[in-house]
Amino acid sequence: MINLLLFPIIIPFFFAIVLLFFKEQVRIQRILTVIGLSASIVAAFSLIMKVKQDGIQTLTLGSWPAPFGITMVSDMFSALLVTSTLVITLFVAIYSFSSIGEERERFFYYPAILFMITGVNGAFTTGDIFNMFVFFEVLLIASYLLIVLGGEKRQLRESIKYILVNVISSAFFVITIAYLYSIVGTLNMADIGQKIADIGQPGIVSVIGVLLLLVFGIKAGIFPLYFWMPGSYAAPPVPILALFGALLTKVGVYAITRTYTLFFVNDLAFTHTILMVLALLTIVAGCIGALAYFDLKQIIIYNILIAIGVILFGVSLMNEAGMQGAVFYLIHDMLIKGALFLIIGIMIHVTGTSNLREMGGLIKTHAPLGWLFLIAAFGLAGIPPLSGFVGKLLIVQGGFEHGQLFGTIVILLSSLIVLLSVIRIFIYAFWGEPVALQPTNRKTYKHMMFPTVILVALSVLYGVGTEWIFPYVSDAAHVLLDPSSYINAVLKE
Amino acid sequence: MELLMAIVAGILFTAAIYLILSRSLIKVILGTGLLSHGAHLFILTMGGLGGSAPPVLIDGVTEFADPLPQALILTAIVISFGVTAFILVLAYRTYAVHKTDDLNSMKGNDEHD
Amino acid sequence: MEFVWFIFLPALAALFIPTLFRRVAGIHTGWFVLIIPVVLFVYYSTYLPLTASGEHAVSSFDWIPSLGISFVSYLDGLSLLFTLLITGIGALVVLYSIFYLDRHKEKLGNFYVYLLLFMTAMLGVVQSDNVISLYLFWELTSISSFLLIGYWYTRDGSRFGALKSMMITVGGGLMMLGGFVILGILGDTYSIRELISRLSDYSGDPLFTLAAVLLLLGAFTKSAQFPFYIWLPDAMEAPTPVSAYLHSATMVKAGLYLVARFTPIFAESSVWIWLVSGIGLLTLMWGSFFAVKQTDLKGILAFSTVSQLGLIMSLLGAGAIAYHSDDTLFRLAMFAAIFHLVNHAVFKGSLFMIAGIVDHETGTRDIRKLGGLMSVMPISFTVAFIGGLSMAGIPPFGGFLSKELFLESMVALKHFELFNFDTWGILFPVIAWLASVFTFVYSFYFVFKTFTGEKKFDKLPLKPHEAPIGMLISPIILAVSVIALFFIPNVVGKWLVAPAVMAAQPQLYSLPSEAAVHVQAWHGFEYIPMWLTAGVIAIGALLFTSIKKWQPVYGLQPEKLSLNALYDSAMTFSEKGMNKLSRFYMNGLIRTYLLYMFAFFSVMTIVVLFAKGAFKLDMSSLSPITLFAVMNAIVAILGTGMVIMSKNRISAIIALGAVGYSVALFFVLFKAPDLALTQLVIETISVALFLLAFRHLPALKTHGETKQNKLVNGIIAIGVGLSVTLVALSAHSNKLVSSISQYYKDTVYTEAGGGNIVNVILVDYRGFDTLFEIAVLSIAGIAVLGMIKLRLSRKESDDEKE
Amino acid sequence: MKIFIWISLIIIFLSMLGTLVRVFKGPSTPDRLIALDGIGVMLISIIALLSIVFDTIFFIDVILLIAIMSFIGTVSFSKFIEKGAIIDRDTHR
Amino acid sequence: MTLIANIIIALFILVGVFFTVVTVVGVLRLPDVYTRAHAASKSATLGVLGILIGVFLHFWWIKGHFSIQLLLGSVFLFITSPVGGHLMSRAAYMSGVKPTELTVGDDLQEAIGEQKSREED
Amino acid sequence: MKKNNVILQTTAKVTFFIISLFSIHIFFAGHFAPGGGFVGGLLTTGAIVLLLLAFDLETVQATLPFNFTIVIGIGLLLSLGTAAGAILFNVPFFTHAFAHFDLPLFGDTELHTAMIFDSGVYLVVVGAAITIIQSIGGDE
Repeated sequence: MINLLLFPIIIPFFFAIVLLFFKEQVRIQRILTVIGLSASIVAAFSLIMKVKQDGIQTLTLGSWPAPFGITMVSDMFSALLVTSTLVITLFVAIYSFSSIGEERERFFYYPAILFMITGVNGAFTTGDIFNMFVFFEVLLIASYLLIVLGGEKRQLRESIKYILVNVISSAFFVITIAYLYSIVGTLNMADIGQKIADIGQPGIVSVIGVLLLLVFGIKAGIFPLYFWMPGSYAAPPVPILALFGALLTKVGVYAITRTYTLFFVNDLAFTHTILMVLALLTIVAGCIGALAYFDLKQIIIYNILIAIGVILFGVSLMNEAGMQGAVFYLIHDMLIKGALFLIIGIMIHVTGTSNLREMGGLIKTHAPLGWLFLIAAFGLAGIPPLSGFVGKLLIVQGGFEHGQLFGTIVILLSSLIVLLSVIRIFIYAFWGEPVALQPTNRKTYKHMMFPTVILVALSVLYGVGTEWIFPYVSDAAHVLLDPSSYINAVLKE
Repeated sequence: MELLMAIVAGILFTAAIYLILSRSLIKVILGTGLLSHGAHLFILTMGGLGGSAPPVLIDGVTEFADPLPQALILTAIVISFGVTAFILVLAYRTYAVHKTDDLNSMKGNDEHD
Repeated sequence: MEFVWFIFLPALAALFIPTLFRRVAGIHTGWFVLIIPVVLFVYYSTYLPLTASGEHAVSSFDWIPSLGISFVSYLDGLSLLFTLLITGIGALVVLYSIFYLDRHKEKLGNFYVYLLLFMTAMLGVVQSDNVISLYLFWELTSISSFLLIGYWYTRDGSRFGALKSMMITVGGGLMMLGGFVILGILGDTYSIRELISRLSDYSGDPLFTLAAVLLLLGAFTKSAQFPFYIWLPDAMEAPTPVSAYLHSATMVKAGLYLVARFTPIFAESSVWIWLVSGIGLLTLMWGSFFAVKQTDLKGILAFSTVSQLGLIMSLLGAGAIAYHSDDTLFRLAMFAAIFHLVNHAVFKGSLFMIAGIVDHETGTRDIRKLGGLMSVMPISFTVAFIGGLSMAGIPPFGGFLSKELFLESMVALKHFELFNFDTWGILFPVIAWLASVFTFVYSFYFVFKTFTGEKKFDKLPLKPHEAPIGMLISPIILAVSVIALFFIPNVVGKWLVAPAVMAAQPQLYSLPSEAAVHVQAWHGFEYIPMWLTAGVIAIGALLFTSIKKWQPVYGLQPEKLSLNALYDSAMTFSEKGMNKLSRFYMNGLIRTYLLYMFAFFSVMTIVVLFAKGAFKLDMSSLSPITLFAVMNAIVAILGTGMVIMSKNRISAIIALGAVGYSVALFFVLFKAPDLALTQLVIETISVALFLLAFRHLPALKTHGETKQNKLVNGIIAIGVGLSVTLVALSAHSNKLVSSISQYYKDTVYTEAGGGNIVNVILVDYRGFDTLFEIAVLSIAGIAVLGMIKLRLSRKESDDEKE
Repeated sequence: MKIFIWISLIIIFLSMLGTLVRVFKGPSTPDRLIALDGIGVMLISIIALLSIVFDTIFFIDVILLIAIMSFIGTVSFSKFIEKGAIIDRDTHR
Repeated sequence: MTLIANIIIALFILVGVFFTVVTVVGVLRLPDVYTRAHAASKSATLGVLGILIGVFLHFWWIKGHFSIQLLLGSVFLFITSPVGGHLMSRAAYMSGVKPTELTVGDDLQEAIGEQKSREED
Repeated sequence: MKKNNVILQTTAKVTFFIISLFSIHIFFAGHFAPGGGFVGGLLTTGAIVLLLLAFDLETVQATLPFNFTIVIGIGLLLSLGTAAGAILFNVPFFTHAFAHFDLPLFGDTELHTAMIFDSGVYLVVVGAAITIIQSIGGDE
């Protein structure tokens, strides 16, 4: 099965296409979605096993030799991300059954999700910079569909911002690829890495590094390119928000990580310092936002920023602990953000508002939800033994090893702000005098709880079971730190 | 030639961004149109403009223009077509719902309670 | 069986509590809970002989061995002492709570779950040898404390106090984690024992001091040292059993434990010694002084706890000096610290319980409303009297002994000549003495204002009477212990204190008996502390009797300058200030956001371009300029200008179309027929789409854009245009590697079976791109369909009309 | 012959620029449209002549294409100017 | 032979260029939309046809390539160009662009008026 | 006012066929000369747009009774299927195969799986573009 690494991309794609034929049959769509995602998950897991066993998997599409055709590369980093993406999507899809509403389901909600996953997984897997652009476009246009689906007033307004920003970033992405092509004459990422190393990364390549950082930074939401994000992400319904928050920004982070560990590794003092400074500023910006709002969605959205800052800080350190931490934290953040968004979705469903000031005393009526939220919140803040801890520990360790004392302490303090922001949700929404609630359907509530609980449980397991996961993370970090292994696997030298 | 083309593409970019920054939704869309033109020209330019024949095999011709950027542009063109169509519809739907095409009146910072 | 699992016993038991609470309604859930600490207390007591002989027991289980993180139960003198305090006082507190909390009114299920979680956490903190798992339990104590303080979650004060305590202690914990990580890096291990044994390898490292400071931040926040103590008074919103347990006897001692535990490592550092002893003393003074200001019974106790913790902290600091001085007096300090720690746990526990009883039976804790309770609550009074006098350091109670040791150590500090102590050392005994005076005052204030004096029963919410016997059992047991400590100090010293001292200073002793100090009440007349104590009693009594006269002094401190106000304003700033700040730049306008982005983009690009000296213009590699291209360029630029200038949308579209066509012509000129074809068709269809959509769009309006805005837009746009052009030129001039395209030219016919290279690239070499590019198109198609057909906002607007 | 073609090309190009003036000046939209149509036609001429200059047949498709496209463009513009809607749902209504 | 061919080709192209120039003069100088439309659609068509035929002949005679597309293009232009002109003029009229002062009569006005009144009946 | 579109409609009918023919030509030319699925599909779209311009949505819908969303699906399946066919032979995804045949009518003809892929592209382009245009045109 040399095509194994393609399956997590192709299967969702196939099912997305098939779903187009069942536009009106919502039930069939749901079933097919679950089948498709489950099949992809199986493929993704076997891919992880395969990578663990045999090292980096590559596939040159169309049997063309490496730099000429498009190469798909699955190292542990991308395999892990692909798998977590699929897992989160599965639960979000199940969550959607009871929360998104049939109208949306009939208008290509599930195909759009599957298309988006195709794009996300493709971006994670591809070994070709232009192909990455294409996958970015796939996931973007699918996300455009999702963000605007339903055409509510606020959605439309925010979609314009979202789309505008992304169109611009795509344009810049394309021209940056063009610049890169002009200099190194190739599109294959391994080949680019090799050639940049050969020519010793002249200044112009560093410029391109910065450009790429900006391009991907728009998607990842780093400072000062994140401004569009809080408003736009808050517009669509919660399941979509969960997917965006958990996955889309991570694609940007992945791209930055990949390029900054494969291409621009010959002038670390310059490129990675910029990355580090921006990462720290992102954390600060995220902290400000996370404290500034009394809106559930906003608080969690700003927490995405903080997480991204933390991850990129880990990446910028370029040492083992930092990288392991970044990889670990990245996957943690995908899981926990997905879970948190689903939880606040339930809270919004129950209370009918996302304004914290209008909530209160939910613990009395919805105790399990409260405890679930608290666990997720502590996980987010990196309280051990939950999932956020080990990643942060490693990043902190890497930071100190790197001698970056100030930045590392900012990272530590950011945890406190994260905790404050989410505990505030807990205190306002779950504690306090209960407010009168609209009667809601208990059954829907239960149906929404089911995937949420599993996702939280997974994140807890991810934290507690670090020892099982760690070898994989370690492998991923290893490849990231040693670009030659990636290059060799692709170019088969 | 590349010098000239880079400047032309740069001007397209400048104009596009100027339009995108304006308040009228329609102008913004026009801007995105120009933006993609500029981007495509950039790709073409960066591939080198010195090709002496189209990259199609024909007897007796051995020097071609670089085909790869062309293929990339083709992909990019189609993608921007899809996106443009989408934005257009989005724009008029927004106009229909918001009753204005003034981006300044679509502030939406209501989260700042 | 590995005894590391016993740490988790309470947490495991907690799993069953909610069920028990719901199913077994007839019996107070506390009775089931009580079993746990009792069993544990008994179990751990069996290790006493082991530690008393200077040995230790270890049991561990690996959590993340790859990172060297494991759960270790390391029982030596120090950890066993704490373990017994936790389980022993825990048992008493649970017993007390059974009578304090009503099983019908209260959510006992939650309460005991939190309490048991806390017990696990605390056991973990004191028994962990691995710093990471220590940190884990440390945060768990913060969390369970948060939940317990917020137990009555509908009260504003509870929520406020819970958040405050959590923020401060977790924040400190995070800093401590930083310290741990540094230690881990320096010593290449997370095990405390190994860190101690490898000390010489890394103690000179510049990061060593930072680690010490970070660690102390953790200890100081947890142990409510100045200026972090502010959370403790607010934590008194917790049910009284919780205050007794967490906020006086155990959790707040975690910081002390930490300092004691890490003394063998950081005693090297002068910063450590100064900070620990200095901050400790400051806290002692501060806490004891402000305790008299309080009017809430638990508030007084909270401040007294703060001051007592400061006392022990300063002793620990002095104890660290033992590493630098052979003076046996400094060895005394560590002993005194541990001994006072035990004393404090016992007497403060009893006092809290009495405060709870008073609250429970009279309905108020406001000392201004209380008085003369002695007549109706004689047993409570007796207990309070014993505890209070022990706290004041008056014989014949345990507190007296340790207080004397404390004064002795502080006097000794005066003579210490390292680290500039010879200059400042004199301050130590002076402050210590002053603080002792105030300690005396607040102890009396607490006991006698409540129980003696004028009876004001009519002002009380409830009619006061003696508490039920069940509630009194625990305080009585503690009160008896207080007395016992005075009479058998050396037994306690031998079994508990000396092993702990040895564990805290392992390099100094090889056997616990060497660490033991013979404690005695009477040293003779040459003994300075004796005279100091006498002075304390004399001045203290004077101050207490004249308390009405000088208490208004406290009013002089403006409320705004207090640390609490600082915290409050920080919290307000974090809500309102951040909101304001965020509002300032997040104005919801896409233009603003884009301006930030573009400005950043162009500045960044240009700066980097020139900073890296990357700008280069290589004229030699340019291809020749052709006339048509120039003309076409003019057309394109004119068209572009027209798009910007046009006043109506049709001409704008025409101009856009013209630009599109000129781009197509460029494609023709630069030998790209496929592109030209595609561009032409797409341009036309796009124009048709624009026209289609215009039916639904308004005419072009400028919306009164100001000149200034336009100017800014223009500048930014030019900046971006300039930067992309400059980069393009430099990139072109840096063609360093030849392109891979030659391969396509070579293989297109033979291997791909085609002639049009571009098309073959599209469907074969890079067919994958194409596959997903048409996917993009498809999604755009269905997206448009969905957007037009699905209109949930229509309902919305209908609602508005209605 | 080459020179002749070049000269023709330049003349046509200049004509195109001249027509472009009309596009700018207007004054009415149909004026611009007509001019644009003219430009399309001239573009065809240019590309036809360029094919001779470049000595390639691969641009000939472009010629037909421009013809088609400019027709479609013209029709849609005129319909838009005439009615404001270029595609009717149902002519019989 | 080639010379003759070239001369014929050049002739066609010359005609084409001539009409193109006429077009541009017309478009620039004529007074109103309708007259300009007239210039644009007719002479431009002629111009392009001339050039297309020239080019067609060039490829046929000189290069030996019989290009159907070029012929098809000519035919297509021949069909559509007048229609386009018609549509544009109509659009101009309907959108209310006034003809020049020199216009003698306006038949369409009456026709539309008649039609309107018929519809109103 | 009744619309007088006879001239346009007649022309449209004629040109529709010219354009369609041309688009098919362009589509098949793709592998050796400029053209291919994209342009072919877009041209066909152009032809249909012309019909839409000349007539109206309903008439065109009656003439070309396809659900264009389904066309998109079929096109995508076709393309994906061609590419995924390689999986069956356990060669890398997207590996094409081609061979030359001597067909009676066409002479030496190259049959290439890329052609099937390209026809998928063609269908998708037509489907998507028409879906978009129909939706916008049909929007009130």
